[in-house]
Amino acid sequence: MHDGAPAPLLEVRGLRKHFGGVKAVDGCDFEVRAGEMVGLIGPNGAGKSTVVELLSGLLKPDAGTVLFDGRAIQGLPPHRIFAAGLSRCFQLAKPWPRLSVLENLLIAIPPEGKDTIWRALLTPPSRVRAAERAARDRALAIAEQYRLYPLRNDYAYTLSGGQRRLLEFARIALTRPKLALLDEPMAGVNPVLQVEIERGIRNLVEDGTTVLLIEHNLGFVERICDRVIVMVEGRVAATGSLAELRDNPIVQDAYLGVVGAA
Amino acid sequence: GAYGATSHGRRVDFSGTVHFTAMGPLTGSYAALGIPIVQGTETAAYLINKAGGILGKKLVVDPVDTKGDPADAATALAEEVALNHPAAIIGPITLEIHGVEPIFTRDKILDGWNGGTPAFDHNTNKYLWRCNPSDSQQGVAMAGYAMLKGYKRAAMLFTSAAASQSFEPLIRSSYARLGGKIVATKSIQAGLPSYSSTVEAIVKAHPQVVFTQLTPPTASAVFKNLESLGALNAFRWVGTTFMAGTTVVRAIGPSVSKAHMVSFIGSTALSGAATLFRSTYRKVNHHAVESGANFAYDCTIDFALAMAKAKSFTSTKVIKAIDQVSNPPGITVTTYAQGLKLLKKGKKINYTGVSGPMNFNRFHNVIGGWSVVRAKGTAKGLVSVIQTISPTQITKFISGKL
Amino acid sequence: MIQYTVTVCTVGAITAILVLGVNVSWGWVGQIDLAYYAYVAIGAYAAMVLELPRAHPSPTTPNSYILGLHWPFIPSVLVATAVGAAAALVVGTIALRRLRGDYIAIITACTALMLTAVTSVDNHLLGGYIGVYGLAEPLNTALHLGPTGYSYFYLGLCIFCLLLAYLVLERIYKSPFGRSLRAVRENDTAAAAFGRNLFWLRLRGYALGGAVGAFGGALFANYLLAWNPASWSLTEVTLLIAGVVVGGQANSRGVIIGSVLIESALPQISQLFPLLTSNSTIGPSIASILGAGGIIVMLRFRPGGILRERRAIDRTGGPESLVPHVPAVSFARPTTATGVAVGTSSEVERDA
Amino acid sequence: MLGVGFGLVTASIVALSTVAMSLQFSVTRTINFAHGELMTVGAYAAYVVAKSTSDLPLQALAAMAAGAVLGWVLNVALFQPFVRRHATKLVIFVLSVAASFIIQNVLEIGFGGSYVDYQAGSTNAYNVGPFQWTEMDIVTMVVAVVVLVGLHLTIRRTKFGKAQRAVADDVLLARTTGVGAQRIIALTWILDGAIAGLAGMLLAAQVGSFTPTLGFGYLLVIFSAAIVGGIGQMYGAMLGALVIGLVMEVSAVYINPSYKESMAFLILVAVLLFRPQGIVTALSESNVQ
Amino acid sequence: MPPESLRGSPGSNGSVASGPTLTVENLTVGYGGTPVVQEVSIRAKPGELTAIVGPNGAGKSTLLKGIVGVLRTTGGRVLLGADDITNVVPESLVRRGISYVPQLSNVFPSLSVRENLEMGWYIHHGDGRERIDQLCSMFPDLRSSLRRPARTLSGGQRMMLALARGLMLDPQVLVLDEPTAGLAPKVVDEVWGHVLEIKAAGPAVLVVEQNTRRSLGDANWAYVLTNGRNNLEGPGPELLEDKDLIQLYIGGG
Ligand SMILES: Nc1ncnc2c1ncn2[C@@H]1O[C@H](COP(=O)(O)OP(=O)(O)OP(=O)(O)O)[C@@H](O)[C@H]1O
Ligand SMILES: Nc1ncnc2c1ncn2[C@@H]1O[C@H](COP(=O)(O)OP(=O)(O)OP(=O)(O)O)[C@@H](O)[C@H]1O
Ligand SMILES: [Mg+2]
Ligand SMILES: [Mg+2]
Repeated sequence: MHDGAPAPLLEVRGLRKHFGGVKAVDGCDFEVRAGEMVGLIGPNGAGKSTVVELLSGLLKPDAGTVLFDGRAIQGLPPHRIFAAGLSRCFQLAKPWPRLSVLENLLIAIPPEGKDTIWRALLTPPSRVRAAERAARDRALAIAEQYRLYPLRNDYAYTLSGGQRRLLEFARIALTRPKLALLDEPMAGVNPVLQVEIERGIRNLVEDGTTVLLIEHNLGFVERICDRVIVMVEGRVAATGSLAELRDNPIVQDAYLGVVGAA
Repeated sequence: GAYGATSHGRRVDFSGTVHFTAMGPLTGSYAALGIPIVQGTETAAYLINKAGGILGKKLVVDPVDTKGDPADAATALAEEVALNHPAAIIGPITLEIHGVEPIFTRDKILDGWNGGTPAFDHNTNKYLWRCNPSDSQQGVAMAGYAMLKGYKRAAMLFTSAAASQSFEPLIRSSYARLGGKIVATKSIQAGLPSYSSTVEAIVKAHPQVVFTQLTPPTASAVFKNLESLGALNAFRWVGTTFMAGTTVVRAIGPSVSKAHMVSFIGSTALSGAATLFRSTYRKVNHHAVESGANFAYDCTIDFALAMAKAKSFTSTKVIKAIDQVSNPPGITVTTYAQGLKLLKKGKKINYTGVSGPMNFNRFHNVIGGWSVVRAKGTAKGLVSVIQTISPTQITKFISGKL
Repeated sequence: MIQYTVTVCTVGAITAILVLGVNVSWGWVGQIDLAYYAYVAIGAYAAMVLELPRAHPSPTTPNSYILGLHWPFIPSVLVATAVGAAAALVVGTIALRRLRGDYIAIITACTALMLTAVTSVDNHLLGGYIGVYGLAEPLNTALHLGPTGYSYFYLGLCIFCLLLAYLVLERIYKSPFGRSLRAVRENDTAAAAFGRNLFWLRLRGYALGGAVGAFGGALFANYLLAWNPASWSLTEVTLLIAGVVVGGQANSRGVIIGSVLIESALPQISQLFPLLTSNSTIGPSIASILGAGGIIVMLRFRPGGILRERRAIDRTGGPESLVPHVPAVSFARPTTATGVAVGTSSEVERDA
Repeated sequence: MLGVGFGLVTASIVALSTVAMSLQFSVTRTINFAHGELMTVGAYAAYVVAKSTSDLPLQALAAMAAGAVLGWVLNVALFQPFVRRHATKLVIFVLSVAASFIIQNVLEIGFGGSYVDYQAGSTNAYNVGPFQWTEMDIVTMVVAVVVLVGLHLTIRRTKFGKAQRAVADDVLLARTTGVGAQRIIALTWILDGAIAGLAGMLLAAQVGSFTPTLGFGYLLVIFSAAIVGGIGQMYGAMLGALVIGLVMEVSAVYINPSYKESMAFLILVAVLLFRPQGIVTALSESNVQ
Repeated sequence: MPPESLRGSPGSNGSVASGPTLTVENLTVGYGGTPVVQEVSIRAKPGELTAIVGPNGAGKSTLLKGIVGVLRTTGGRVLLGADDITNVVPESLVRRGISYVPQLSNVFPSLSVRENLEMGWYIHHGDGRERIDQLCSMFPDLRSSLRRPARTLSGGQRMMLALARGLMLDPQVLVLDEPTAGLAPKVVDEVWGHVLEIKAAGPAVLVVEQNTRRSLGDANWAYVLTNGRNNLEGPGPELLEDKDLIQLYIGGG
């Protein structure tokens, strides 16, 4: 695929995180190249979400290195990692509950420049208004795309389970990161809107974002992902295309089960 | 005010009202200091009204709660002034004086202050009159008394920054001037269940006497600690006026207090005045006299007499009359009614109240003698006088002589 | 009566400034900050020791204050504001780095208490429990106003300062900085994942609150011309917080209304029961009970405060092209209602 | 050493009150700034009963009953109606402070703002090892230990305890599993009130005389102890109380005793800086996270 | 490998005991403003799987909350058999045999996994040890985590725990809100298998699912909810034939 073998965008080596006796992530190695759409699958409790927490800096790894865009980012605080261009969505949605859906989206749009008190006071009002209008237009367009437009002025805590997931994904879509870690963006989303999210993911990639997708819905993984990484018990058990992996006995036994294999 | 407006069975016709403000902390942690101010003032007002009021007007007392806070005091006083136009203010205590002083000065209202801080020993504000002796006089008296008794080593123990900051430097300097030595000084936080380490430290310093002012729970805890150390007899205690209060005496235990402590109160009144005060106080407030109420009482009567003398409520005029009704020479009077009668006859009077002679110096500080009291040892916690210290003695103490 | 109105308005304006400051740490950052009044006190003390001459002319207690610089009013107030911010930075650095919610409440309360202990125990520092006093009316050396004229002038000054504080804070609230603060308040993990530096944001918000508090404190001390440790306690900060809560957290206009209600209207309740409250023994207690009860009642009827926090609201019906083409799948609520009833809904997201 | 002895007595009282507060906090997740008043009310109840009988258990019972009633009333009349409307933490804070004011002032109306005397138990002193305690001191410590152990067993060993923790986590979910959440919460408040009332009586007996601000003055010490130990941790609260009680008593030897309480707070700050979750949580959960 | 019968009480094994039917008539529920669910009627018969499908935000979860007493209803009735259980508080509904697994916040985060399961047994005496053992063989992931607080579980494990807690009792009506969201394919199959098994044993099972194809395929009766109202109903497999429905809610796969 990549003949010149450019340096991968994300390179994870020997990543480890134990919680007491639980080896959630136990020596995990994989890499993601720029522009790729990679699936990360594996049984429940395999350590997928923990990997996301580690990569995004919300958890500190016990060991291992993470090279992102050529820089070691393991152990950096989350805001530094975000600033480096890596953003993630949460498996259990975390909206800002007592802010409106619109505000939830606006916060996801990174402010241009630093959000300091002085800047707030010294920027001329016309510039402030223009910037605000631009951000708002973007947020509303996204809201429309994920059917959140009618709810834009509602508090985020009033959203239904599926709507929360949509908001979660919409926020990522707004940040336009270099690498997006998507943790089950479609669980609980209506099939029709899953298609919408699928389109959203494709758009992201077209805009230059690399995607690492965690998903149990294999139909999607198959359609979207160039490549799939299978995690079992904290380690990478196999990588390749989903079609190849379906026949892999480890994958079948740990993940797909009888029906899935059939 | 439901003060019976009768005197010798006939109704008194008032031609209107005149207001006095009684202010101090009435709620919160300092309430115990402020409530007696109001009650003392109301007791005086009752007697004043019974004698026909001031210049024919009925005296109304407005209680104002400062919450012990100069900021609250300032706004509360501003409201009171706007609504009731008081002719005089009784109170507040030291805590709030700097918040209210600008207001009564600006509005030219007489203030009969109830604070002890030596900061006003050389007061020049003509509206401010301190009706209780300054802590500095008391400190001198306590130091002198101890030296008279031959105690050459002393310790000091105070609760609260307020007491220690005003008494500590005074006692220290007077005591040193008289040749004594302070061997330990402790200031403790009020209301904790035990002060054993502090008490132990004092015992170890081997003083002969300890000067003190403690809140009741603290006093109780300190004496318990002392008892369990077996050191009750190691030294004697000399307390401030506060320590003569019934609650403190009861907290220490009347018999323990009797055996180990003396305290200082403003020189005693002629007994008639005190009896009238006590019975009227009980009638108006439905409980026994609380410590500090006497100063507000005397102050109110003194101001009322001065107004009668000046035939005016205008403060600038009343100020000039205060000396004339309170300082010698003159016929000693102990009640408002008495004073009023003599004033009407054109006599020069000298009001002597429940807290002793109300003689103001040129800084508007009352100078009086002191009584040394000791608990009677009865359950009520009352005290009796065992010795007096005269103003002349105080002057001697100040110059370093016994 | 006019003089009284002027007093009430002046104190009201200063209180409103203070409440705006509390609103920053409580309303915007969502922190239960009980040290707030310490910043007010720090501002007050700082302004006083800058403005007062070094030695106070009292022969028995030659009070001298640590600085006693005899500065003019304006620079003193500005420096006092900065000192307040700096103090908040120090406390914040300790309290905000690793702690959350209720712990911060306790830590800050303890900090305030320790400061009270220090200022009242040590009388060489700031005059002990008697505090600092004896300030001449600021700016009046130049203005030469009479007592009444001066009180009008100071009222005007306070109202001007209130307006200034209001405008500045509104500006900040609406800026990305303000929005980031609210994101941190609502869910800090998510805010961190979206690039917010939690500690630094909280700290700056906290220092901003401290600065406003100190600013108000400096004005207050210059109004009272005196300040001592008795004037700042949990009671004071609670009343300010009550103003915030009653008015509506994080809504500047709301909290100003709230503070006016708490500081001026509430005490009037007791005027409604003259028989009860005129009694000198129980009157003040009854007045306090009525006051506290009044706060509870107000909250009972408007638990969310008088004015709600303003959400960014989009009122454009949306361009025609944006109207959903498949109505059946859209999320529009059954009939109308895009505004939500807060506080009545049954489930509020808890943080996992 | 004597200081340590007294520290232990102080610590027992603080521990009782802290555990009560901590229990209520962990179940209802609301900080109750009127907690001090539960103690005060207990103290006054004991004081009233002491007027007619010197029977100590009766006084204790009265104190507990008064505290329990007040706890229940606070829950029913104040906290529940607001919690049901999803009042924020800030609202709850204001409410509980308002409640505290009201109770203090009601007591002031009933008993006056100045000190009342309360003498309970005998002051005969005994030497126990290096310590010296009065009979009442010993009673205080024994009562504290008995109550705390009893409480611990109730919470760890009974369904009530588990239900309490479930309610603390998620009221709605607890209800759908069959927990009568209202009842659990009400019982918790009653328990909180009873223990705090008892602590108030013991405190009153130690200080000998008190005013309506008795408990309020202790509030921060109690919160500090709770936090030093780790909020919601029974043993943590005990340990925290011990640390705070001893620090207050022993530090007074070395520094200006006016800073006694400040010392306790400094300890608190230090603990929080190094173990933000308090001592005990940090120990027991270190293997998890 | 498949666990023994999930119905613990002996005797009920095998025989299709017909418990009460859950009937919802014209139910109106909401959160205080305009009701989210308006005049919805459904019926869940014993021994049958009743599915509710519909787009996100249609009001499915709200409807379930109204049924189990978590939200107060403002109109209509809920009947269990012949008893009116409208607005009966949830803690009594459990005792009447309604077991509910919510979609969000469905575990007690700070309780251990074992304690979470014990909470499912709360209305009975004892700690339901045998039952916990049975359920752990159904969800082996849980057995290894019994002593951990539930907040440390992975997303899927959380869902398993919630389900297991709901299955601790022998309910007459089992109400599940998206029981398979976030589960691995293998587990989805297993869980779905259990659900079918349970329903076969007698109780009425009411399930909300976004995995529309599967739930409709197995549902004896299914309801389509849109915008808070009944839109369509019928036997599940039949609905799957409906071209418009597929287009709107299931997507052309
Ligand atoms: N804080 C924690 N403490 C202890 N164990 C934990 C903690 N967080 C996660 N684990 C455990 O680590 C393992 C990996 O969890 P993780 O959430 O990464 O799984 P996952 O692959 O995302 O699974 P799922 O598909 O169910 O979301 C699980 O067994 C989980 O129980
Ligand atoms: N607490 C609440 N307050 C106000 N409105 C709410 C609340 N919870 C949900 N809603 C609104 O009610 C509607 C229905 O929500 P509900 O959770 O019932 O949807 P659902 O059909 O279960 O959707 P999903 O498939 O996404 O779970 C949604 O529009 C949602 O925004
Ligand atoms: Mg996961
Ligand atoms: Mg739902």
